[in-house]
Amino acid sequence: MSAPTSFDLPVMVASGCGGTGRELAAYAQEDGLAGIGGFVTRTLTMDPRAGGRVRVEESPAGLVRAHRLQNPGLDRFLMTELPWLAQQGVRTFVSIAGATLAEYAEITRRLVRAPGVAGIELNLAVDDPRRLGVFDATEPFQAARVVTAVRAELPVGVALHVKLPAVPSRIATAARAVAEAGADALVVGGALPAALDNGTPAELSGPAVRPVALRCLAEVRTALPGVPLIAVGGIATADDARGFLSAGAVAVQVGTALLHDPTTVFRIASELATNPGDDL
Amino acid sequence: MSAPTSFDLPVMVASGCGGTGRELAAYAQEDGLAGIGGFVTRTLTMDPRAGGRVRVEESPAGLVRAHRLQNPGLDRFLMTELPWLAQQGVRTFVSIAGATLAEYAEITRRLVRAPGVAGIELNLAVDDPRRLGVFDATEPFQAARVVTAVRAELPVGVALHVKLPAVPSRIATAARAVAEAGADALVVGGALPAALDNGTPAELSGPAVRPVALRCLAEVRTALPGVPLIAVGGIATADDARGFLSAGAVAVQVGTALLHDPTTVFRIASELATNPGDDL
Amino acid sequence: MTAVPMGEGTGPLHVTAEVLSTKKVGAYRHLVLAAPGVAERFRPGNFVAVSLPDGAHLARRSLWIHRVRPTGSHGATVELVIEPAGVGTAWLAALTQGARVELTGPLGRPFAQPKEPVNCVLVGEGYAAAALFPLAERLRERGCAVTILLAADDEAHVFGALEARRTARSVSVVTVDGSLGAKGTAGQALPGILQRAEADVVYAAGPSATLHAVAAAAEAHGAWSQVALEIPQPCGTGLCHACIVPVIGEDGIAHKVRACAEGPVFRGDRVQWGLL
Amino acid sequence: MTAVPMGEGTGPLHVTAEVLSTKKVGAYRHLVLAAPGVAERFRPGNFVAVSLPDGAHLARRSLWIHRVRPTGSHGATVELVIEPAGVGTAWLAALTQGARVELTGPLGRPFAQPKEPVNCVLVGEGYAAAALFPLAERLRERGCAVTILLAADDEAHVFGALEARRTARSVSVVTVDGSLGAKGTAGQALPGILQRAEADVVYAAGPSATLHAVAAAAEAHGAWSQVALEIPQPCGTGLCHACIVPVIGEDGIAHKVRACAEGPVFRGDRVQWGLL
Ligand SMILES: Cc1cc2nc3c(=O)[nH]c(=O)nc-3n(C[C@H](O)[C@H](O)[C@H](O)COP(=O)(O)OP(=O)(O)OC[C@H]3O[C@@H](n4cnc5c(N)ncnc54)[C@H](O)[C@@H]3O)c2cc1C
Ligand SMILES: Cc1cc2nc3c(=O)[nH]c(=O)nc-3n(C[C@H](O)[C@H](O)[C@H](O)COP(=O)(O)OP(=O)(O)OC[C@H]3O[C@@H](n4cnc5c(N)ncnc54)[C@H](O)[C@@H]3O)c2cc1C
Ligand SMILES: Cc1cc2nc3c(=O)[nH]c(=O)nc-3n(C[C@H](O)[C@H](O)[C@H](O)COP(=O)(O)O)c2cc1C
Ligand SMILES: Cc1cc2nc3c(=O)[nH]c(=O)nc-3n(C[C@H](O)[C@H](O)[C@H](O)COP(=O)(O)O)c2cc1C
Ligand code: FES
Ligand code: FES
Repeated sequence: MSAPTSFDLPVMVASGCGGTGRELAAYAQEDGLAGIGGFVTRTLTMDPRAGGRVRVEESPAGLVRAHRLQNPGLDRFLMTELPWLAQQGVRTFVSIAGATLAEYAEITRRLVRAPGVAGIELNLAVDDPRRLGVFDATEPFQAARVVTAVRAELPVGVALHVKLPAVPSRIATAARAVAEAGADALVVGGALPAALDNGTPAELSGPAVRPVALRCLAEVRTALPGVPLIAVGGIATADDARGFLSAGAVAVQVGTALLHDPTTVFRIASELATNPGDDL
Repeated sequence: MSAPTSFDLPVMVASGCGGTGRELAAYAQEDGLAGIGGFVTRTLTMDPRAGGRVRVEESPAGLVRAHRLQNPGLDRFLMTELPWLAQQGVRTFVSIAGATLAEYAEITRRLVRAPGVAGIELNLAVDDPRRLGVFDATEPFQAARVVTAVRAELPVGVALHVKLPAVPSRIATAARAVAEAGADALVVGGALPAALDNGTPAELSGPAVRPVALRCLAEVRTALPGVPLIAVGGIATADDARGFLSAGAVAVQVGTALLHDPTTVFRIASELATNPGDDL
Repeated sequence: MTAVPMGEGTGPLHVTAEVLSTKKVGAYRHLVLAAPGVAERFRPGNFVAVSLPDGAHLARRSLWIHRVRPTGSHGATVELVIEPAGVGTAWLAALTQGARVELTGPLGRPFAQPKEPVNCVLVGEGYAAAALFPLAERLRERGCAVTILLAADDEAHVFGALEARRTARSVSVVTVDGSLGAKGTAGQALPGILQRAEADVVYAAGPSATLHAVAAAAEAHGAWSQVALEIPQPCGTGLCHACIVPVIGEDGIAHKVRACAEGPVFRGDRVQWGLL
Repeated sequence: MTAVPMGEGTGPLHVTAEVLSTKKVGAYRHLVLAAPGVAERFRPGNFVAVSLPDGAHLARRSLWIHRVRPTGSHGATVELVIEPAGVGTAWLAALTQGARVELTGPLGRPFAQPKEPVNCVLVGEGYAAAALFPLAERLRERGCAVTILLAADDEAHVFGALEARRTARSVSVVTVDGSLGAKGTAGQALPGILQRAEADVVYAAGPSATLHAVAAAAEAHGAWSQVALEIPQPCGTGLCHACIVPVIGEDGIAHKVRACAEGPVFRGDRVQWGLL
């Protein structure tokens, strides 16, 4: 396992919560988006997924989102989004999901040929992958196979982060499998499988889920003390971030909080830079 | 499968959220606690569990609770709590957890000898059962074994409800196993494994978890359209209750909302009686 | 038409605004806010996204900027028109002087304005009419002939009838119940008005059904239309991709774009109304 | 001592109270509330549990009832003394006249009062002193000699010094910084006061450490003590079992009881202070 990512800037934008980057940059401080630890794109698939609009409802202290992996597809991303991010010097992590192991490898090959990719975030946390036509990595050995397939295509210097489903009772086992298969860091926490008011499958995110994310972190931290962990789920203040960092995360991602206030990620980053907290 | 419970009063008190019953009765309407669909006790074990205090922290729109199954044990419950509930005519469902199948059977035998038990709610949703010294029913076939063991001890007229872990990706399989083993109704939704700020394992409840409970209900409803389902998780208003009932639950349980306002369960019950909603 | 791109120094800001005054206007609440920098960057058709402060509601509430005005003491102010409809708008409507409001703005692509002095018809339904007044002023400054059609369910929901008469050459009002102006809807009244005004361009703000009718009437008349769409916008800032509008691009190809970022103002003939 | 059981018609109520007035008192905010029925059922040592209305904070906020008073127009009123310390107390402290507050009360077992006219010392630290004033009045009515000791970090946090002088035969004040009264803590001052007062019973309200010191001093002196404990109370109503206090029961056996339901007033010699 190599660990090409440095986490000296420990605050990142969570997958799918920063638009194409351009919109968020309007709220950045001097260094722009390049001034924070990283920008994770929304999850990309080989082909575009229109799949209706992302439907978002409010729930108490959370947002519930039915999405069907809506994204412009790899080509359009490489053409219209990545170049701007690269030009701005953003540490871009491209989140991906594939239908097969071969597709995962193919997406990776094409991504690492483009300049400006700091790393790949494998989204193995897709809720109900079969329904969405994505390779089912729910079982740890299948998750490990995806990691192996992608790892084989990665040149030195491009990091491999793996986002795991936020199921506390199972996350440690999944974490071990993907770490052994060669992940550089694990993204733990994240949205929870939920439903819109009308019953449509959806994902719950925001401060409501924070205690679950903290538990996910604790489970993996205990099982695998040596593996770098990136925490995500409900982080909205510098204190929240400090809580996850002192619980053993090397970095945190900020998602839903940005929808409520687009300056959050920049404020947290600069507050942490000024005052990292007791334990850090 | 027999179905001795009638759900014409579709609102119950969730396990552990109504004190011993006496405290809650102060806020009831004319009929007292007997006027609602049921009162589920906190989970009882054969022996008392002192295990430190229940520690409760606030999280956004939720409460996080580290509990270690604190309870007075079966004897003390039978002596000091059940008689009052029986005398008041409360439809009491006793929530239980056991260390072994034999203990489950023994607890059941002793409970059904006492007057006033309308049903048993098997708590198979204990977070991290091994740590708490409880029979590990995480695997569906183990859950089914508990149901079989308890079912064998139950006379006609005492209902068997089974509370399942709120893991949307696995709940349908667990539900099928316990339904086939003889559960009369399933309790779906409930608290989520989480952590206190300091990392201690705990459970998240309250409105924050409602969209997850709704998903759990949808998953089981789709897989097992014929099985009576009791929904729990984040219900705080009559509209919330109507949402779960129109999504296919036969009844709902109200928990954390009672801590915020002890009249909630009675208000929801009377609002539903007056105006059950479009689909009912 | 000139598209107005968002350049450096003209992008949106996230600020804590202060309520300077608040008054009832028919069924609505009219708020004047000190929102440093937001007014200065405003163009007609922009909106603000407000954050609720309770910790329980995370989605933003989008509101048209009704007017900006330079004032002595507070820099320029921003004015909003609120129809209390749910928790967020009720909260806004109940704010008193001195209250603080977190908001982001100005957001969205503004109305494209004609280079030549042409005949313009502006159609506003309910509170959304508020978005058209700053546009009407700019158009008048450019020498355009401005006709305004205000529509609503009833008199209390007609916004800005008096103000319209000060700005526009001609003003019509329609209400569904006939309590003010002619009885009817914007869609029913529009074809006649377009003809009388010899309209070259139609601008509209209101519910989607009305905008669809406006776009159709404009097309039938042979005028350009620019419609300001209200699609639920959880973030309002382009981050969440939840406010998708299906459009036909300049290239003739169907795209899905974000109402808050690529809109909320669209050419009426580009929106795929049937797929909305 | 008479224990005061909660019988029919004397149990707690859940009501929407209205703020009648609010004023600053030193470091605290003093609220007068119209809370129908709550005042009528009050006994000294009771508290109320307040619900925050924002939807994000679910745990109750417990507050001692400082005083109840019959008034003309609103029935009896309930008075609270708030130290702004976090989100809930800051919200309460900022409420203005006419605001509504959901609360449950009166809650908890009150102070047990002596049947005979005995010598009583009342020790109150910070805002918690507020809980002792109605008790002082009842004791005086029963012919008890009442001595009051008020303690705090500094002058601004001493509550009720003036009022104490109206009620008690003798009043002492101690502050940690010496800004009012003698310099020191309640624990330091108490032994001397107990002797001078020839105390038979000691009542106390304040932080646990102070209550522990009070209980120890009372025991050393040979007096009964009754302490009003503040344990975090998520519900305040006995429902959640999260406010556990380890005590030795009348039977000599260790029990875990709920502060809000079996307390918050306990006999000082029954509390297992080391396990708190
Ligand atoms: C670009 C734009 C401009 C707007 N300008 C104005 C204005 O100037 N004055 C005004 O009164 N209203 C305006 N609205 C509508 C206003 O944003 C919604 O009525 C408001 O968000 C509803 O929030 P609520 O909390 O009051 O209602 P709730 O029903 O409690 O809101 C629940 C959720 O649904 C969303 N939502 C509900 N209705 C709408 C709606 N019609 N449009 C968008 N989101 C909705 C809310 O944002 C929130 O997420 C505008 C909407 C858009 C998109
Ligand atoms: C029986 C009793 C009577 C009280 N009487 C008064 C009074 O008359 N005046 C007064 O100002 N305060 C009183 N308190 C303390 C008051 O309840 C807490 O300061 C308050 O709950 C803190 O809430 P917050 O939102 O301001 O602080 P936060 O720190 O934001 O509260 C966070 C959480 O911790 C709990 N909490 C924090 N501090 C305490 C504490 N010291 N005791 C109990 N729970 C706490 C809160 O209930 C909440 O769940 C009393 C406490 C108890 C138990
Ligand atoms: C609007 C939105 C879009 C998201 N899109 C993605 C996505 O494409 N891929 C992914 O892995 N996670 C996605 N997520 C999940 C977030 O990356 C994050 O894991 C989750 O929301 C929990 O963090 P938060 O509570 O800070 O939002 C999305 C979340 C939101 C709110
Ligand atoms: C204070 C408290 C105690 C609880 N105790 C138990 C328990 O003993 N057994 C159990 O099965 N669930 C217990 N629960 C979980 C509730 O029964 C319920 O399933 C969960 O809280 C979700 O519902 P809610 O959001 O309405 O609270 C407890 C919850 C709370 C808040
Ligand atoms: S509302 Fe979030 S992208 Fe438009
Ligand atoms: S605070 Fe809930 S039982 Fe005491």
